[in-house]
Amino acid sequence: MTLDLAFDLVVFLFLGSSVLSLVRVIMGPTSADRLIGLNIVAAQILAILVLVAVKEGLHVYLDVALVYDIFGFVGLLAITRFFGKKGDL
Amino acid sequence: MKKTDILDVISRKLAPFILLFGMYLITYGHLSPGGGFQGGVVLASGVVLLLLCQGTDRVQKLFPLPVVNSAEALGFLAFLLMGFAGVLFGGGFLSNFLPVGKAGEVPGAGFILILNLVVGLKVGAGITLICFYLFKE
Amino acid sequence: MEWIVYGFLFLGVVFNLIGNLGVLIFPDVYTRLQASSTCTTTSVISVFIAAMTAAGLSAVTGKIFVIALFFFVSSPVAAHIIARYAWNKEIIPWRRTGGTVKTEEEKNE
Amino acid sequence: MTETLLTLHIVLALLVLFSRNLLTAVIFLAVYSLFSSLLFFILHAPDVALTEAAIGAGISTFLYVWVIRKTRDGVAS
Amino acid sequence: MNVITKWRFVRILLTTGSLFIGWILFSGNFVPASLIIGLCFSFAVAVLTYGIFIDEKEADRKGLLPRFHILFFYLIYLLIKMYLASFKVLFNVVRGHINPRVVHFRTKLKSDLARVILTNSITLTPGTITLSIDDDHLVVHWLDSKTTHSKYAGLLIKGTMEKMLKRTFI
Repeated sequence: MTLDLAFDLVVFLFLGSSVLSLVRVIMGPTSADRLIGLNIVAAQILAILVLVAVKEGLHVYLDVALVYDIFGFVGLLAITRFFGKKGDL
Repeated sequence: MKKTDILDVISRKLAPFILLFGMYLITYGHLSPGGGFQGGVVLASGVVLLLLCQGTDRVQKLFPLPVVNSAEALGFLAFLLMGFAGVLFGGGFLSNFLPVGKAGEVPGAGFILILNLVVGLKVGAGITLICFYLFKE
Repeated sequence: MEWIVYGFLFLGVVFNLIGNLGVLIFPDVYTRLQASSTCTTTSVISVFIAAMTAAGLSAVTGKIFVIALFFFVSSPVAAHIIARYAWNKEIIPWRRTGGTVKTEEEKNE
Repeated sequence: MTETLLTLHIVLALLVLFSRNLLTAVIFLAVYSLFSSLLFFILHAPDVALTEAAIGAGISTFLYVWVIRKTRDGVAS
Repeated sequence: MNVITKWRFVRILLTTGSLFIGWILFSGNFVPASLIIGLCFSFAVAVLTYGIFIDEKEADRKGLLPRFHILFFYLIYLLIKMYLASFKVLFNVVRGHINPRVVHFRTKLKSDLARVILTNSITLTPGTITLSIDDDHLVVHWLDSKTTHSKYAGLLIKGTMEKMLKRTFI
């Protein structure tokens, strides 16, 4: 079992589990549940990006992962900021 | 004693690094993924993070509205000037007239680096302006 | 050295699956958030450690370190802002003995 | 892997179209653009993936959410 | 030279230094041209944002810079504790036995940064999430709670972390 094969396997498992966590996004009763699903999907895809970049050996691809991290955070913050109570948060 | 707010402290410590990362994306645009447009958007996202966490007043003090407005106009003007300088010195619109160095180095790109900087200024100021006007309500 | 990579990858996959399972089966927002924040953060951090070990000491390691640092800061803050969003919407936490009371938003959907 | 992602795109786009609540639609759109960015990354187009992550997940979410809140305030109250 | 001006220079210098370390980590090489460009950009960003990176009121605080060796040990301690906590939550998920409660307690830390690090550590470690923080009063949601008494709950949750943070940030 080589390292590349293990990385491929982990990438597939993470993709499958991110599809699994889409279930929570689709059927979550409140909007907070959907935000939890969004957060989890963002984290798993971040892990996939890093694994693919290390497997290909291209360190310039890692910029994409950092931008991805920043914008997942900012988008989540915008949603909670605008739909929370006025004044606080 | 003033109230402790997590988002306030986190945005204060994180926003300068996001701005610097936008600068990095603009500067290394010709060597790695990124460039003027993407770097400009990251710059704007740093300002948006501050805007969401600290309120309009403190951010307007740091980045005053007239300054951002004129920076956006200045970016457009500079882009046009660069293009016509290409017509004057080299072949056509936006053609390179600066000396080109070795491939794979930062200042070796000649024209592209300055063009990326101008585009980054323009895009960052533009998106920041959109968010300012929207957030003012 | 390779066995460290395999071990951390295995830990990452196990935590990820259990975290997803927890998000699916737990009864209310706060408990789901517990499972998601703790297990998913640990799984992603273990994947980062595995990737850093596999890449060796180079520019790649530094950049993954930056990404891991940013994730280490931003993930608990994201969990906290979701929790505060739910807390401000007055969603009542689930208790072991009593049932939950339905909130306005839950009734609407 | 590409086929899985393309199927997910279709499913998520249909969900965005047919969801009744506007906030739910925005969250689906954010998830859609995250998966779209992953697709571009796997097809070796990091520039496009960068733009998609920046514009789709960050700025356009901001704009949509702002507009929805503004209209809801105007109509409901 | 006025003392306020001096403090402003110190702040700009500190911000430039920490941003320049960030630039080296971003770019990942030591080519002189890149370093010079990075220094210029970090100085420009520092001049723009020194007022929010280090607040003006933090001048009277002795522990402006944390003690880095204790902070390093704290990070390692947090990482180990995070893994143990994840195993705990894992068994909770598998067995399906949970007992969630909301507890309140107070913290003794004074500095803003130390409080934020404490809340983030609480969110990361065993099944606890900070719901809201109001000055020194924390509201924590606790999966699988053992007690509802506020002082014992505080001792069980904060534990060693508060002591180490108190030594780090004075």
